[in-house]
Amino acid sequence: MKIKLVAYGVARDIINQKTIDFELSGSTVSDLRQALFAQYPEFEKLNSMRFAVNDMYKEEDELIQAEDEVILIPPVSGG
Amino acid sequence: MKIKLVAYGVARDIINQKTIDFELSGSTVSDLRQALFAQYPEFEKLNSMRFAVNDMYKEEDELIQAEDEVILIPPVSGG
Amino acid sequence: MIDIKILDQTLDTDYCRSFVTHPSAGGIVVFVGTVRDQTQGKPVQKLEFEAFESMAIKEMAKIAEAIQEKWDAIHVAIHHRVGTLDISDIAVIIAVSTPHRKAAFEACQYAIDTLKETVPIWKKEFFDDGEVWVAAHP
Amino acid sequence: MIDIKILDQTLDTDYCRSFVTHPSAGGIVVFVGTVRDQTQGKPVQKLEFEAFESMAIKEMAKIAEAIQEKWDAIHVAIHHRVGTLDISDIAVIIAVSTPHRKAAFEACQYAIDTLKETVPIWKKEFFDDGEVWVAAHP
Repeated sequence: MKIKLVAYGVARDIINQKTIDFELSGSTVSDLRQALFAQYPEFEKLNSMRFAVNDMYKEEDELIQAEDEVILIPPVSGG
Repeated sequence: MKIKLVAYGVARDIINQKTIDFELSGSTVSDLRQALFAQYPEFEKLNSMRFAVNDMYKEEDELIQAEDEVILIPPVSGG
Repeated sequence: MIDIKILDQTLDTDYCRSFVTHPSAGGIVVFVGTVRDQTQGKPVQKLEFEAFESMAIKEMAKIAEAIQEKWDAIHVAIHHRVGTLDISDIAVIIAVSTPHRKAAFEACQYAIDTLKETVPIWKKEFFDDGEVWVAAHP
Repeated sequence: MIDIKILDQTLDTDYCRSFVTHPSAGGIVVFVGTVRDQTQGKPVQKLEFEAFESMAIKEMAKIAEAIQEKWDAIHVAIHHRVGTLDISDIAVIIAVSTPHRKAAFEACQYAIDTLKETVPIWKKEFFDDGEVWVAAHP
């Protein structure tokens, strides 16, 4: 399925744009992580990468829907 | 010897004035405490009573000089 | 009450202190995070903060609610700055009022520790010779 | 730097925050003590603070110096109000800046705990039916 990815911080630098359409063959956050890291190996070097949908963090085994906008959340550093 | 006592807070209420001249027969803070408490038994009811000379707390065994102005410091409650 | 803001202008310590003031409060603790002039000895020129705002607001509100739940906090204000900041500018303010002061210290410290772990805000440090997303890489 | 004041007018949180701000500070913690509206359920009308000023200033300075020594505090401001205060008025402000934020929380908490034990300032609470020197009697 095709999903939309929105990237912040260093994640935006890695994919070189703020939003991309991404072709995902699996259906979980874990599937997305593997596909994304395969396409952009730079993600492997980060301290962490989390994913959020509808303003909430998603765990590895949670499902992603075709209409979801998935936010790429690299290590946060507020405060 | 004659010393000057200066009282704050509830201590001032107990001796009913801000400063008094006090006749002290002994020479230590401990002697002063005993004489003062004997004359004003209300001091016994306080949570604590400390004494200061030259802006410093004095321990029980420290000496008091004839020219000293001794500050009566009842339980503090700042903050 | 809870006051959560992400602002692109100077943060106001006294506003936050005033917001959390309450007749039943025994203590107010305010944490103010400012921009440091160096990172591990390397001089910092300026910072940029970027937020995923809708989620950042919700994550900050979660922290405030957790504080009210766990420490009986009366009022909580959390303000975070975004955009370009100079050295000594205020990046974040967290103000907490509680019936007893010990709880205010604990709650405020919990809030800043948690904010730094969960709130989607990113800091980029600018050096003489380049720029770095803080905490991104080992 | 250390800024110690006993004032008979409104205390200024932002002044204290500004005083302790420093380019090397990783965290600023400000404690603000305000007048509560009740003591063990009994409504308080107002407060009066009285200080033995010369010694109170010195004891507050000792606290600030101890903080600089033990927690590497950069700047410390301790302001205490005297005179008549209404509910929610600020009685005390303690602001501390340190290189790392954890130390600022610990140092600020130490400062208010110690101030309440050692600084010769006395608080009288006024109730509907009388007045009491706080903490004087068991």
